Amino acid sequence: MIETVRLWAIVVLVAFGLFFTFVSAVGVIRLPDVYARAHTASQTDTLGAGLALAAVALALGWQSATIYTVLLLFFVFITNPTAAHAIARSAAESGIEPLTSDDLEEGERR
Amino acid sequence: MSYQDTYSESQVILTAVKIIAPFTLTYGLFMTFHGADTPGGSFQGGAIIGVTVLMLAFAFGIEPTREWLRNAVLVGLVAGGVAVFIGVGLAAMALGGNFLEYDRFFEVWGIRQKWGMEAIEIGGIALIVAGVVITLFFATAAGFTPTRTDGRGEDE
Amino acid sequence: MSAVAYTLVVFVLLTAVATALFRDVLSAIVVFGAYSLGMAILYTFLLAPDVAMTEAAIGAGVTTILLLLTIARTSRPSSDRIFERVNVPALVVCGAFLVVMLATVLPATEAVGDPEAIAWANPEVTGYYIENTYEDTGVQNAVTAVLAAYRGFDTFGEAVVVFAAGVATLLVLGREVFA
Amino acid sequence: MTEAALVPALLVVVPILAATIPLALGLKVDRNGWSVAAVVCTALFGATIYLAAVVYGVVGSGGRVVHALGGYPRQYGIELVADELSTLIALLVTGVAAAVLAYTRVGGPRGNTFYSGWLLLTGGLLGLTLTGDVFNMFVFLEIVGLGTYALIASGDGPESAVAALKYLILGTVGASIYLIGVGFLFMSTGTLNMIELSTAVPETAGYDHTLVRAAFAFVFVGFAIKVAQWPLHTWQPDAYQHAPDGVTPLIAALVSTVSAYALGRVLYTVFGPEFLAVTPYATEVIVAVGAVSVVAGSTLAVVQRDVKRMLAYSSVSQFGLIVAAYGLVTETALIGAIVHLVGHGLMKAGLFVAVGVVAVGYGARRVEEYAGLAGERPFQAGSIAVLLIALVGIPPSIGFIGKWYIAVGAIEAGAWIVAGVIFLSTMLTLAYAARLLETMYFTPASATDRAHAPAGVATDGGTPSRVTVGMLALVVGVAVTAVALGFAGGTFFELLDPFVEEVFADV
Amino acid sequence: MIELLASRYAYALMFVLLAIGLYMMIANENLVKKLIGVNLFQTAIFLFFVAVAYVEGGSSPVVPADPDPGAQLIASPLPHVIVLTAIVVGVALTAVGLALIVRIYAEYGTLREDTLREVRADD
Amino acid sequence: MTAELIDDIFLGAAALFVLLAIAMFYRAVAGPTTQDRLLAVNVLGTNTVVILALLAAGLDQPWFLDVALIYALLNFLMAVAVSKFTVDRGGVL
Repeated sequence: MIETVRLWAIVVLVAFGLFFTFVSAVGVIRLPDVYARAHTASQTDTLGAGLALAAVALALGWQSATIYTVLLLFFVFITNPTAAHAIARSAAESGIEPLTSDDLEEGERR
Repeated sequence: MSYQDTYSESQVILTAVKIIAPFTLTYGLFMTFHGADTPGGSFQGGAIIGVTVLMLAFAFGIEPTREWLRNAVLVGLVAGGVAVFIGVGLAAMALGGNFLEYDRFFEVWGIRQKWGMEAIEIGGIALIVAGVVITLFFATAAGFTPTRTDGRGEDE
Repeated sequence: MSAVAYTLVVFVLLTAVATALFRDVLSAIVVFGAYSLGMAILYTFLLAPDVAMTEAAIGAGVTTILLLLTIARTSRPSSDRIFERVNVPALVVCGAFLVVMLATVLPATEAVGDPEAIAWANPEVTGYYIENTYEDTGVQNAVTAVLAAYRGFDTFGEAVVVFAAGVATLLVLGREVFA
Repeated sequence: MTEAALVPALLVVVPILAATIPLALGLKVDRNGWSVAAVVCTALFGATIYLAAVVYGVVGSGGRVVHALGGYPRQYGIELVADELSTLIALLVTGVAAAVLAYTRVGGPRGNTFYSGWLLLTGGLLGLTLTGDVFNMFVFLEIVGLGTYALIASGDGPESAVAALKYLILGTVGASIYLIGVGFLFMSTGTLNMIELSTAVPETAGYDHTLVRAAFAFVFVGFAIKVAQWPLHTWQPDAYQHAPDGVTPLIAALVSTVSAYALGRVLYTVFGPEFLAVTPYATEVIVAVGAVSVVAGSTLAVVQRDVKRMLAYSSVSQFGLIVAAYGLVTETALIGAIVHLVGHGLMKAGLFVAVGVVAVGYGARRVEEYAGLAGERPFQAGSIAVLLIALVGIPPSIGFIGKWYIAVGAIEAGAWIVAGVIFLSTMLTLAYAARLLETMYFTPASATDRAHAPAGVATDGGTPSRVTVGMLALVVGVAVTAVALGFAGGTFFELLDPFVEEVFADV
Repeated sequence: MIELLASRYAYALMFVLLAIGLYMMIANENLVKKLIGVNLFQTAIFLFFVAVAYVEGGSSPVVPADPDPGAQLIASPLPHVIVLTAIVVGVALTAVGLALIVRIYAEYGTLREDTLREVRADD
Repeated sequence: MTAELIDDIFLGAAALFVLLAIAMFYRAVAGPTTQDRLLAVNVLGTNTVVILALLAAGLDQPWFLDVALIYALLNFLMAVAVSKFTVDRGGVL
């Protein structure tokens, strides 16, 4: 019984993780400029990673490996937004203009 | 240095590095000391320790970090590492064995083979690697000043 | 099981081709970072966590940083073209090399992961390491045991190479001190 | 466990340990590097002489000396092997490394890191010479490579950096290709030790196994780059020409020599003469590569104007001769190849030191600038003349013995093409040697415009302005040795005979 | 053919990567990219060794204190050691190469081999 | 039975994550600016952490998490480095 619940929990967590990563992939591919992409990268992807890592923690049970997964989650939560910030800052420094609604009216200029 | 490295990093990156760097250092040390029974070892550990210093250099500026790390420390790390490694090997030879024959330590001093291996891993490779990674970084960052007067390399 | 391996192979191939074709050096370095990621996963999948760790520490840490530092110290060619023009003679040479290798050497290799493969099942060497590591040296990680005990001299050479790299860099850049 | 068995390990380890001393002392004392290097290299030379005495049976019964590192048997561990062949090469390495220091004391780069690099290179060369394990050989190949790139780039001219990078890329590719060969060997046999491989290749894999043949091909191509065989030789002229004058003798005499030795070691100890005999096209390809290199190298040497570059191309052709001799697979040719290896190393060391001395004292670097050298500097001109004549292969000289044995081997094997190539190469060598000799002895100094300012060779700002007695003694000493060894042909044959007998035992 | 590729994917990938690395070294004029090509070439060899060590369904070479360790399916440790050493060697070479490139740029002001050739011809 | 099923789920998920990585790699190739490429590779790094964790669970090799941890710690270095050089050199890089 408890095994079945665990199995389904894992399946659901992995599925959600995949889904959010998929969303972030779509975002990275489809969004129009670097700032918008940085946005999806730092948030959706972190969430997807978190869910998948939770599934791994559940599967491995309460071993020391679970501590690793929690640590992983913690570090991903810190480093991912930092990296996104660094990239956005670098983009701003090198003079990349954010895409505004005016630009959109001129047409697709990705 | 050909450019003034006085610019300090943005608050976000500074904070993130402040949080991450202790963990990186600890993890590098953990890996160095724990290589015998789990994957990972002194080389990886030493590289991570070295990279921690690079991380700090990015956050706090390359020039301040260089001043903070004195030359003697790095020379000591690298030369000391090589000396420890060879010293362990030669000690085995002095005890009548071959180079790096840890069995000798066990037979003569009762030290388990494992500790001989740990000595060269931790005292030797980890020190060398950490020292050299830092050296490579600072040496490349400092660049090269041509001695010729017609050198065209005044970048900046 | 092997689905992971095949997708990884595709990923690594794509990153490698992209690295080769980018004209812009910075982009090539960034994509090479992705290549290193793919390689590390592949090493992990092939049961070599030690190697993958080294690749991770080196690929994400040392090599990339040094490459970036180098182009920060030098220049970045400004160019309109993103991709290199394909060099046909070189492509022909490399393609011929590839075809010859795939046609001759590849069929002679053993299947990946074959438990009967000589290199793996050789009782003289590999089997000996697996059998006797713990007994001889008292460590559980066979890689560490082989690295530090059985083939300690290789590791000595490795340490010397690292040391030599430090000395060589100082000599090349005309410095006498380490920092 | 005899004392002699400790010597191989000490030979490799001590220079590397000593390489840390200049750096560590550099914190307190300036300019200590030369003294450390001189003491260590001399001690190494002494230790190698002792080892040679043991191996060749002057002390005790003779025979190979084996150091099992870590005390593990050779299947699982790594061995250092000093046999009749590797001891000879080790003697050359330590001797030249110690002798060339006589030049660098005043003439060469003087930084502490430079001597660290020097000692690392010496240690790497000794390791490459003594190791009995194919993968360990790769590691030492790369240590040697790193040391060489560093020493080449220690020159202060910008060209030296370009030359070093060119060598770095090609050398790394060469070593990597060698590593692929090692990988194939490992895959088909499961072992890495050379002696184990020599039995495992025919028994576990078989000589006709595709992987073994591929391994052979990769190993050969890898070494062909390292030994600078045409058309993969392009790094060598640049590297020799642009390295500092104190470094060129060392790398010209040792780096490619030891790589060529390693090629011979892998060809004859790992694969064995039988493999070469039964594999189709193996010997043909080796001989062809060697022969083409002989012709191409000599021809290119004739058209060069810069003396260092001319001698570098001459190296390409001489190594071609050695590789061709490997491909003949006869006992005499193998002995000839080894003798020529040692002799060429010696002669090139002397020639490059002499070129450095001339550059310091006479300010000449190009062939036409050597005009009138014989009148003004009789000792230098005389030594260069003797060494050039030895290089051409006129008896009595070590150059003659090597070529003689190779030629005899070629005739034994019925390879008339090789015999013809040897003759042709002698003629071409004579052509470029004669050009230099003629300029030195018969062209008056005033005939050409010569820049009288001595060329700068030191990296640390100090331009050496004088030719010391040590430099001259070194040049003259090498010239005398090259001639004296010309009378020792029979001795070489006897010394190397046990090794060659063993190699050809199965055939 | 497909079957061959499927069962020997790692070796096939190695050959392709070798070819790509070779191509980068021959065709690219930029020195940094040449060096990246050298790196790629080397990683291909590492992959080869790791694949040689791999055994399907085995575990990583951490041998537990077991009475009969030989009975387990464990990836061979020897190639891993070789690769570890070779990776370190590769990094060392890359670092020295980059230092050389920094110096070449400082002296000549270019990183492209064709321009470099012209500049050197002028000197 | 369930253990094997779970392993298969994890391995399958890992393969799907690699597929997503391939999709994201499109941005690394196409991205008009360097920052786009950097961003794509950064996302790939996060993805790698996840794939390694999934492989650890799927192949029952908890050691693999160590590799993932290294990436989690060091992944942002490249982004920080590029950002640093951009700012230091006034947007040259």
